[in-house]
Amino acid sequence: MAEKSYRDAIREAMIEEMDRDPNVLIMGEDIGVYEGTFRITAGMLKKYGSKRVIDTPIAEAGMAGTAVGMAMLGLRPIVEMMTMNFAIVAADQILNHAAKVRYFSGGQVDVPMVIRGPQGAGVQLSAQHSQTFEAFYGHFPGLAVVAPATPADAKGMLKTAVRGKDPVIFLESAALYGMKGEVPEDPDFTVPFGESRVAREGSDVTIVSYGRMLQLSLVAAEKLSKEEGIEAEVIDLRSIRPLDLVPTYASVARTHRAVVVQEQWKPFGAAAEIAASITEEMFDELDAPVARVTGEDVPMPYARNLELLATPHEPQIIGAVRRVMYRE
Amino acid sequence: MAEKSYRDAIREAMIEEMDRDPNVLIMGEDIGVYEGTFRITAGMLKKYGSKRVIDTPIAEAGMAGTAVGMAMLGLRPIVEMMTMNFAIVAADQILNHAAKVRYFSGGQVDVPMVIRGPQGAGVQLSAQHSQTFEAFYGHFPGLAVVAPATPADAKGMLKTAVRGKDPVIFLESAALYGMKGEVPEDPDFTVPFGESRVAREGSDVTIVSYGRMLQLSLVAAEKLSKEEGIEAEVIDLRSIRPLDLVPTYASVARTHRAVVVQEQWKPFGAAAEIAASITEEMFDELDAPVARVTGEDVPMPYARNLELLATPHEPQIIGAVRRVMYRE
Amino acid sequence: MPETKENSVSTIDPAACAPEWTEILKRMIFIRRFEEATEREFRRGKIGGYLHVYIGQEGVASGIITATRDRDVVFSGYRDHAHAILRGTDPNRIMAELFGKASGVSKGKGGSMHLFDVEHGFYGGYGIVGGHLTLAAGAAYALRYQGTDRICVCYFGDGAMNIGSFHEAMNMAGLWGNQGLCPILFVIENNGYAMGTSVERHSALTDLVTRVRAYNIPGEKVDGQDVFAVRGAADRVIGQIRETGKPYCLEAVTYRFSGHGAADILQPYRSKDEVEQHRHRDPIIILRNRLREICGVTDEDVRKMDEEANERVAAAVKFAEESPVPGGTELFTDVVAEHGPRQINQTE
Amino acid sequence: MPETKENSVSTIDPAACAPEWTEILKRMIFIRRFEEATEREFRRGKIGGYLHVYIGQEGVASGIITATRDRDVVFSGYRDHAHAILRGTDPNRIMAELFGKASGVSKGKGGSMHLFDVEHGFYGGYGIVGGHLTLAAGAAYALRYQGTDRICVCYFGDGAMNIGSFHEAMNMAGLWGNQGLCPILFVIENNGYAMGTSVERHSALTDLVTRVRAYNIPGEKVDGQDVFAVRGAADRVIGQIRETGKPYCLEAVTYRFSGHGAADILQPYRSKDEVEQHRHRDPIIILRNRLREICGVTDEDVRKMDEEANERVAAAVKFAEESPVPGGTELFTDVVAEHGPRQINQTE
Ligand SMILES: Cc1ncc(C[n+]2csc(CCOP(=O)(O)OP(=O)(O)O)c2C)c(N)n1
Ligand SMILES: Cc1ncc(C[n+]2csc(CCOP(=O)(O)OP(=O)(O)O)c2C)c(N)n1
Ligand SMILES: [Mg+2]
Ligand SMILES: [Mg+2]
Repeated sequence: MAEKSYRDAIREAMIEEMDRDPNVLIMGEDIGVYEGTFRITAGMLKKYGSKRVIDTPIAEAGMAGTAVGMAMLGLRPIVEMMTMNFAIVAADQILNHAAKVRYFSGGQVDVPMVIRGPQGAGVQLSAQHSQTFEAFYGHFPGLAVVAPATPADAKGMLKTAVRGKDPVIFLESAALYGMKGEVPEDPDFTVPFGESRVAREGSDVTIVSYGRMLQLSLVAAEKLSKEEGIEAEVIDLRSIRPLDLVPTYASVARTHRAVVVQEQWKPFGAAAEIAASITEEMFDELDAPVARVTGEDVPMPYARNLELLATPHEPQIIGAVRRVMYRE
Repeated sequence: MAEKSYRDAIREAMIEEMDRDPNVLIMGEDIGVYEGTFRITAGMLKKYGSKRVIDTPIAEAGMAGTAVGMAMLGLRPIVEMMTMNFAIVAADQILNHAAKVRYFSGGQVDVPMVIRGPQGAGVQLSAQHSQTFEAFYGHFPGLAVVAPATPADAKGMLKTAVRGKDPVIFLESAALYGMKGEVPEDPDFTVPFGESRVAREGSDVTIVSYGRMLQLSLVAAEKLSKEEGIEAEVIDLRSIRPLDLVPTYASVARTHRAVVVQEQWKPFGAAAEIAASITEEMFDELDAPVARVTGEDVPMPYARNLELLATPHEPQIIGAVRRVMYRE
Repeated sequence: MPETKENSVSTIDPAACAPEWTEILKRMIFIRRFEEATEREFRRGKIGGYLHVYIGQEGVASGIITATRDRDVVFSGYRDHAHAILRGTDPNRIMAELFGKASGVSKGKGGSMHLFDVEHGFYGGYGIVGGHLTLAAGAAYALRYQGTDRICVCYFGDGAMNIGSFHEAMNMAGLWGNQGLCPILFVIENNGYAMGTSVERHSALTDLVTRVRAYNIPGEKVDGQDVFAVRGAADRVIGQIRETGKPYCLEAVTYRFSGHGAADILQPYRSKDEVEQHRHRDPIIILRNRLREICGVTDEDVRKMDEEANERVAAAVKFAEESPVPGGTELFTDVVAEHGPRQINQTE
Repeated sequence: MPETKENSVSTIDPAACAPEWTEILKRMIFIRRFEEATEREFRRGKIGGYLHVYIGQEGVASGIITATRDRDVVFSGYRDHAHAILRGTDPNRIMAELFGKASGVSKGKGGSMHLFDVEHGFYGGYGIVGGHLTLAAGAAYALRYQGTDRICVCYFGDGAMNIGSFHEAMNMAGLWGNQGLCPILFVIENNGYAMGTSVERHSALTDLVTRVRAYNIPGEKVDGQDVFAVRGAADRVIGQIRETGKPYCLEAVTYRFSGHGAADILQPYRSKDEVEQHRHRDPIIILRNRLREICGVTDEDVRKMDEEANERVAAAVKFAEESPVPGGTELFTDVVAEHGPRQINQTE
């Protein structure tokens, strides 16, 4: 084990996989000469050359689409989206091609590709640059969608993504890039998709989240413990598709209360699926309706004070916990 | 009142609005010379000329984006997507521009535009051509998203859309185009957004749906009534965003059971939001978890027998009703 | 760099009476009969969904795909039957696909728009106009990346040239081509119309092949109804692509005799007369006449080819008809690798 | 057709010493000082998000926007401060927007990338590269549709030329232009780089303005550092666009002296030397020197302009600083018309 940042975990996963398998390559805007807007790929052009570290034009559909073609022919491209907001431009190539070509070819091709990049709000990038995309991608069969919350998961899940046979939407959080955590050294350390984990044990209420919101949930849980004696169990979903709610169900069977935390807009957001599934499966165990903590239902404003109001923070999580515990 | 098809209702709404307001124009692929793939726009090029009935190249992003610009300058464009599947290509222009420009301009522009076209499965168009998009668009603030289920609503809601100030995603169903129904003659007949309606009264269970699935739900409700003596109340949501669940809540307060029906994939689908919202609001009234009836979680296959298996039909609705009534 | 010189393309002189020309005529006739049968079976309700046939355009795919090698790869749009046939895909399995049968090339999951036969280098079969162009450019990159001298051929219509993904694919192919890393032949199948919209009405500049100069991609126009011309150009430029790793674009000027799709009955966008005019330039008749004049192919030879084609097509229809539909569990396979995982919390 | 001949554009002879040239110099100096202040305020933490300044490129927007009329409309990307300033937007309100204040042009909701001032014909301010091009083409169509002789000017970078929406916008503009229905001036602000990717590395064909010929749109290159040249070209082509309703494209070759954005510190993609070289062609100095040589503008005149600019900018910073932040309820306004409806089932 070694202490590493989320950024370095991602970077190392790519380097190790490129060293291991010559079919792995990376492509994206300004990942080479510029060294990456978040410096995840710094030095990689020098190390691997321009055939394996491809600086692309500003052409997200082109990036995603060519990656599909490469993957169908046996390569394992990793596409870096400068931010995931720009991948909307590539929606057709991702949702209608990457996700479906295995199916409509009757299983004749693998599509081992990864689309990765940061998402989320928090540094005043305003409406077009501050979105999260779990529900957007999670709806589409044929994709895997993951949102690691820790450096270890970032590394282990990226390796799983690169080694797989299907297109993976790998949702990072710019706000987590600097976060440190223990990461196993084993170059074959991988974290499977579709296995959520208990990030914090507790018996009073279950908080379900992923990605950056998971970290926020953990902070809220500590506060609840210290200030109100409420012990929250916090579940880290890790994958959005496939979605593993079995540990969540087990937890709710003990706590009888659940809160789901997501950053994006409430309507038709990821928390809706999670809440609906929990209710379907654990209805008789629930002592309160599953609560959702979400961002406000508005395009992200630029002004700092408004952005703070638009995004969920610990107090909202704590408020929701109180609500499901009828402590208001 | 006059009996009219869903197709003619849409067509008439466009014609009446074009006659009323010279700023209304329509654009799309093959809507003019070709007269429309579903013949909704037949004859309109001759009537209004090529300045108001614009045959576009195959360029959905271009269509949606130029419509945004037209709308910002005071026109009221109606964009026909040959099918809504192709609008994925325009996702950025719709989700990041049409939906947000009012907000990030601080309210300096109206964006009165409509994107309309058929969606849904049923005639073996396979994976890339058979999707529905309620959850896809419903997630994004700044848009209105509607899915009328009857000719009257198709006409009245399209008029509301054309006369409004915001971008509207108008989801039609090719399978409904031939369906007939009573449509008011008043040229100012409009149906507001955000007002759902009770399509069938009943006291045993509440079925919630919209668009083509609403019609399916009504058929299922009749069967349930005849064959099992179960009286289902059927709610037609009409709008997805804004979403009006007040009549649903009122219904559930009486029936204590709800089934939500949607055509598309279950995970992160529209029914998740509806079920989660019902549960949040009416938890204490519910005698069973809200059930979801959805399509199978696979890209749409071509083969007729598989397509039938992939899409929801009356038996699934009836099965879900039995389940929430513990009659299995 | 791959060794390309030693096993360069076997070209055939368009002026010579090589036996291959007879073979090409045979294939073109077969495609015609096959497509006519699909139209018939569509009317009979045996084929569902959208059906776009290649009737009138046979010279384009035939002139080019016969110039490719077994290990080359081909991408097409939804008007893809001919491309698959020419790559050597079993017609039985194509017809079965159109019938939605388990024995179809794509197991009945794809249908007419999504034929696939990776074993024969046919990589589909796509329904979103222009959507496959980026895929093809990526595939071409992969072929060079892996050090092979295989090339990629990508077909698309005149209408597809106006969508954003065309532009992005072309620029990336041009850039990669500048480094010798994109051995791809882009083939514009310019049949004069995007559905009902004629080229002048959908393209600001109607000289289509000149548009690709914006991406530093060289190109030329070729008469798509004259398979001699197409094949001659293909032999020349495919050799060059294979050698240089640079993209090239052929605009094949052609015409579709049938409607855009099976539902395009009225065809208000063109006159009967216009179609009649173009029928005078039927690529099959042009080839037949030339082989008759120059190479002594007789009417009897052609009649035989026709007969054989009809028999083969009838066999394909029979095969398709008699094949079973896919089993219900097929619904859930091929969504992701290894038949799973499905959503873990999926109820049903 | 609108009456265009009678009130044609007032052109200024680039060779003459019209007082307008002094005015242009003033504005360019003001923009430079304004942008320097924004970089300062960004470092002070007063400005958040992304900040892309126009330093080095002032000649481009200045030469063109001063040739437009009050009722014309302008679209830009995210490097948009200069465009707003030149359209006549109150600098106080621009700076306030960057500070995220209620008095900002976009009420503090847009920030640097989304300046808007519809009253002055400035229609934004967009953050997705190339995303606004289609909007601008549609706006141009609307202007003709309404029978006016207003025109639209649309700015974008060299890097934006590779995204699909560029292509779709251009082809549609070309098609509509063929009918005289798209009075738009497309301005490529070719500063040599898309972020850290130089033109040769992002465009297969580096002669950018020739790329628009693929859409039947005429164009020409102009030295963006020489505002005389820019303005001369603008006067000529804007008149022509207004008259014909046809699009035109200017490639202004320019250079940005600052980093791509405020975070672009290292600039590994270019050498200090290269930047130094280009500083010799500072558009402000070029204009100043010419006005000094030909028109007798003195150093003292320029010093005064500088001083005035500094004062005006300081006032803008003060205004921004002292303005209140938006009220919390502003979060929910402007999502849709008339402050609502919010989701009816929204809790809390
Ligand atoms: C993105 C997209 N928009 C629209 C369609 C509907 N559509 C299918 S084929 C077609 C015309 C294509 O014309 P062209 O590219 O010239 O090919 P052709 O059919 O003539 O072979 C259209 C508009 C589609 N499939 N995809
Ligand atoms: C679709 C999209 N992809 C990527 C980005 C990130 N990005 C912002 S500016 C930029 C470079 C644009 O270069 P250019 O068009 O030349 O304009 P310049 O910044 O030089 O003025 C990039 C890649 C974006 N905003 N939108
Ligand atoms: Mg065509
Ligand atoms: Mg640039």
